[in-house]
Amino acid sequence: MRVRVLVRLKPGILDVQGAAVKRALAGLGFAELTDLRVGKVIEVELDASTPERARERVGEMCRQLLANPILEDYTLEMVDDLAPRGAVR
Amino acid sequence: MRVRVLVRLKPGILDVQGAAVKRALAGLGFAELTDLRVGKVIEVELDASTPERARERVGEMCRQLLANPILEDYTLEMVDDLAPRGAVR
Amino acid sequence: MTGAEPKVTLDLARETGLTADEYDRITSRLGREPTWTELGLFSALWSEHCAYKHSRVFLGRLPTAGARVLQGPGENAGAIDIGDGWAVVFKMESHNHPSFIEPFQGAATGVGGILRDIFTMGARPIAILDSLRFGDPSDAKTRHLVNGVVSGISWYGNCFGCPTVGGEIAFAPEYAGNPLVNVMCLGLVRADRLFRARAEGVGNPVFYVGNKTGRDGIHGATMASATFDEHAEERRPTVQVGDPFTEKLLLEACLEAMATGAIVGIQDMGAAGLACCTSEMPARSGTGMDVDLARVPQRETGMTPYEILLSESQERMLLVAARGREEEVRRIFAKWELDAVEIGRVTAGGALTARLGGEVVAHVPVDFLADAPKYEKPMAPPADFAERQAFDPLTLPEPADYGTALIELMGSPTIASKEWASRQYDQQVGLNTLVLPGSDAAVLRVKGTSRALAVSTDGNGRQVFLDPRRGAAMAVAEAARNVSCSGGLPVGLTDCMNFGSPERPEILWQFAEAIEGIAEACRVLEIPVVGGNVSFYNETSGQAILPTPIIGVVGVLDDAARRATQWFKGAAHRVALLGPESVSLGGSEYLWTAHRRLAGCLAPLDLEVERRVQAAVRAAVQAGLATATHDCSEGGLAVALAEGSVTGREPVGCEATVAAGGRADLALFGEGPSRVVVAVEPGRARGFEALMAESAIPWRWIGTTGGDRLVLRVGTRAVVDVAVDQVERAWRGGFERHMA
Amino acid sequence: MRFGVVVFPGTWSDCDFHYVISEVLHEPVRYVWHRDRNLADLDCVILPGGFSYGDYLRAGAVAGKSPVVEALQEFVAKGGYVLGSCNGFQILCEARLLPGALMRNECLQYRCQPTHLAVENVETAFTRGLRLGQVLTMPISHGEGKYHADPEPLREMKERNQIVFRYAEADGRVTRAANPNGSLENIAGIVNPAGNVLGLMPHPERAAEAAMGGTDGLLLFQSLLGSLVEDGSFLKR
Ligand SMILES: Nc1ncnc2c1ncn2[C@@H]1O[C@H](COP(=O)(O)OP(=O)(O)O)[C@@H](O)[C@H]1O
Ligand SMILES: [Mg+2]
Repeated sequence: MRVRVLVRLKPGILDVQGAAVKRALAGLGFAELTDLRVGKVIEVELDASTPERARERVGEMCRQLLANPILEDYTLEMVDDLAPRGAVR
Repeated sequence: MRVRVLVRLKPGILDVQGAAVKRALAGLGFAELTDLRVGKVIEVELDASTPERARERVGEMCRQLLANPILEDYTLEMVDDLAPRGAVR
Repeated sequence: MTGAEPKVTLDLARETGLTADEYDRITSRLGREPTWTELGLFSALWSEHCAYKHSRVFLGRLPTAGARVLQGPGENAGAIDIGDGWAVVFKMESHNHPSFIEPFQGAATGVGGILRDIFTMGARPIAILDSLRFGDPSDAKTRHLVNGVVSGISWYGNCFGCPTVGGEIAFAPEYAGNPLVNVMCLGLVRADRLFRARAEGVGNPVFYVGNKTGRDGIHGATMASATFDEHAEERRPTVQVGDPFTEKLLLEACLEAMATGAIVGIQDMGAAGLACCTSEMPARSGTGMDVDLARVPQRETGMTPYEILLSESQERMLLVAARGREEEVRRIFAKWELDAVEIGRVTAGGALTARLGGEVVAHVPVDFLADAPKYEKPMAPPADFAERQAFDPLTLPEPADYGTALIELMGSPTIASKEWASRQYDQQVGLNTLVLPGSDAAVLRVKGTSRALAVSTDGNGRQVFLDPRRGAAMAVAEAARNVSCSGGLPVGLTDCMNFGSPERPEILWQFAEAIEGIAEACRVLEIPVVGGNVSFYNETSGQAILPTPIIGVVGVLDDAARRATQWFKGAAHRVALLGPESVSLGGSEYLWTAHRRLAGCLAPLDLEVERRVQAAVRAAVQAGLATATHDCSEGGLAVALAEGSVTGREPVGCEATVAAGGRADLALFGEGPSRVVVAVEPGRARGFEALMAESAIPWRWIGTTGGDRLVLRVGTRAVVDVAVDQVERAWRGGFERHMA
Repeated sequence: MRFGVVVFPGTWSDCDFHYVISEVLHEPVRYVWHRDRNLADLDCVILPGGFSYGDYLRAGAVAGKSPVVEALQEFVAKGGYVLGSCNGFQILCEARLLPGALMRNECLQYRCQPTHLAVENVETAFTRGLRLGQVLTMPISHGEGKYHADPEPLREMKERNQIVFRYAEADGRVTRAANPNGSLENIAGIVNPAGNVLGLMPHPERAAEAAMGGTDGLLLFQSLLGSLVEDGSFLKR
């Protein structure tokens, strides 16, 4: 079972990475850019009897370790296949 | 227009951070974990006339800056709303 | 005034941390109820953290004058003249509460704050030292804190580009619920180019520079003025995030702007942010300030005046420029890609007027804001004070094997090598670090001169707990001794006073006694206090930390080449012990490590002897007579000798007679002030003897370096005889073992 | 020989290189602002250490796109010398002036410590004064110094003798224990095929005075200064 966790800074917390990347892209001429935020994606593969169970366990991992509740929110997404689909190499 | 970029280490490149997180989770008793990889999610908001155009420009951002092709793959996903849906706080 | 804001009442004032008396004082001076925004100003500026309400009456006892003092307490940092037209600017700050809530960002922003204190004075930061206290490292929660704090300091300091050259990490269970993160920073500036946090010149423009303002850290100052309890979690959203890259740009832009002469005064927006700057700067200058909060660069939408004034977003400064030179200032900040926005003017009349567009949201006299009430609360020694002191450690059994006891002590987390931390810090950027972390003090050269600076931080909470006055004086003596051992003349001191709640009589007593001890030591050792910080309310659910004053001493070496380090350099050097005989196991590291006891009396401290011993060590180093100098601190003489043997690149054995007789544990591991181990090349022994005779201090030869064993005798009995390799392994791996 | 030291927002070894070149080597040197494209007056451009643009995306990524680095392409093509140390090495890789990439240290921590470097190529302008197998001591100070190249480029690099320094023991043995950051095959420094662009993670400027703990870093500069003398006569100095 594969679960994708997106960990992002909570709204209102200064995203130093995002701000710097945004500035850099603007400098490269991407004037149409209005906002950019950087977060983490954690792709988890685990044995679980049902998708619900998988989601539950990964949620537990987030609470215990993957996300820092003081700074970050997280969302879970179930994915069939974590191999980068249409990945550009 | 909102585009989500997932940047991940290419297959075959050792994901040291992912391995460390995996070890830590195993230590916390998550024995069902079989694999874990850590990447970046970059959420871009831009002015563009069409979704195709947005995708094209963000692709250009990836090639120019957001991903290093020696180490990383990237995938683009169009999203209606980048505000964390069902975020856990 | 803004209609949507809450109506201010006494109950609301109480919720923001003000007392009924304080609220009375505000309404009677203003002649009306304060607005919601004004209430915010008072609650922040009259918080313990900003206003030193409980400590001010005591801090006045510290000696702050001296021929070299260019700036004493009261500014962003103190400054000392070091000769050749240079001044060293330094200060220490705590970031204990934020680091407990979010160790990485809490420690990182602690580094950011102290760096800004230094460069607002016009000085370029050259070194950071971090003094850390944690609970027992065998506890996973503590390891998480250590990891987070060290990597936060590493990230911020390294990215900014200031080397971390020293500090300490010590462990005691009393810090488990409230770790200490104290950071000291030093900078260099031409002595005639010091800047101050002043708002002079009515009509001069007021600029906001640096990062945009968000809602982060609102009420940080109030948080630092409250103890932790089960509700600590709820206060979490106030955590700030550091941005060392912007800070680096801010440094370069500020120094560049200062060099043009267009800057009149400048202050860092630290605790209580804009509120603090817009009231303290004019209060120091007898002026006022009129600012439009709508012009403040904001990261979030819909911020209220209250939030804009109290935000503790990082990497921001307020500066007053000379009228007519606004363009120059804007141009320099733009070059460094930073916001510099004129938000108001310096005014006459002594009031802070804050507007939001056209509307006045606060109008209060700055002298009133800056002059919080002072308290003289009741104090009393703790009930078990005499009982703890009455304990005689010699009623405990001796160790079965002294070699094993020494090895255990060398591997105990407090004494073991802290390389695990220091190698995560850049130690050399700036090309000044002559002595890297690992010796008694760090030594930094001053380029373009023959001089160097030596700096050390010290503080032993166990000793202060057992005897606050003597323990605090010992901390001063030790920090100064570390500097003297390196060859530096101590010239200035900063402190960070970490205590529990001052509203408890026994804590306030500890604090008052500690201040007396520091004052007395500074007077005799002739070291002025030029800055410091008080951190109260370091307790969780009623359990206070050990009272922990951390002392940072800066010294000057006139000749940078005449310096010393603590490790033995080769075989057949003679080893001398300088200083008194008297030591005690009371409060010692050994008593804790071997017996888990914190009790007993401290050894006596004779400050006059301390002064002479330090002068003698400096004279020996300056005359080139010493190949190694090391003070005896935690672990006593045995640990000092073992450290001499194993802390250098190559271990060097040693054989010494530590006492004529008596209990070996006392002789080996007893701790006492004013004691220094010195190694001398055999050919220099006569010269050294002559110098010691002149110095009129107690001293004796105790042994010789060489071989691959550490042999320590009491009388003729070799109580310790161990391979130095084994000692080295214990010391190198002792701390890392916990962190792996 | 005229040196230029590039300053990006966030660079911090700029002053140190400037100091060593002017105060220790007594050679002419100026700072080059990151927006500056004019390098015509320079013989050697230094890309120093630091955290350009905070290194918030990837170390060196943003600086790799800066005007001065774009101008370097032509400068290098014309035979100008470039030395990138630490963040400078990362920038050179990001700009494709050197092959490969630098990743987060395998220990996932920053490392500031002395290292020993075994010299594997003495044909470059920067190493002409050295002996093959000579061991230099220089400190590192970085969080992202683990060198990576794919097998094919790595094979080419070896074929062209592009590996200049490897982390080693004090006696020159290249061992796993001597590798401070998990770098591929202990690689610490590489050169471009033409031999005029050197990138290395260690800090030669921190090993340029005895008081700072060693002078091995100076050897790179002395080799370079000698390179200007066609017959290599500096070697006999
Ligand atoms: N947190 C730290 N950061 C940097 N250096 C440290 C740290 N902790 C200890 N050190 C260094 O390790 C050495 C020994 O520390 P310590 O035992 O506290 O010294 P002392 O007994 O002289 O006070 C000192 O050089 C000190 O600067
Ligand atoms: Mg010491």
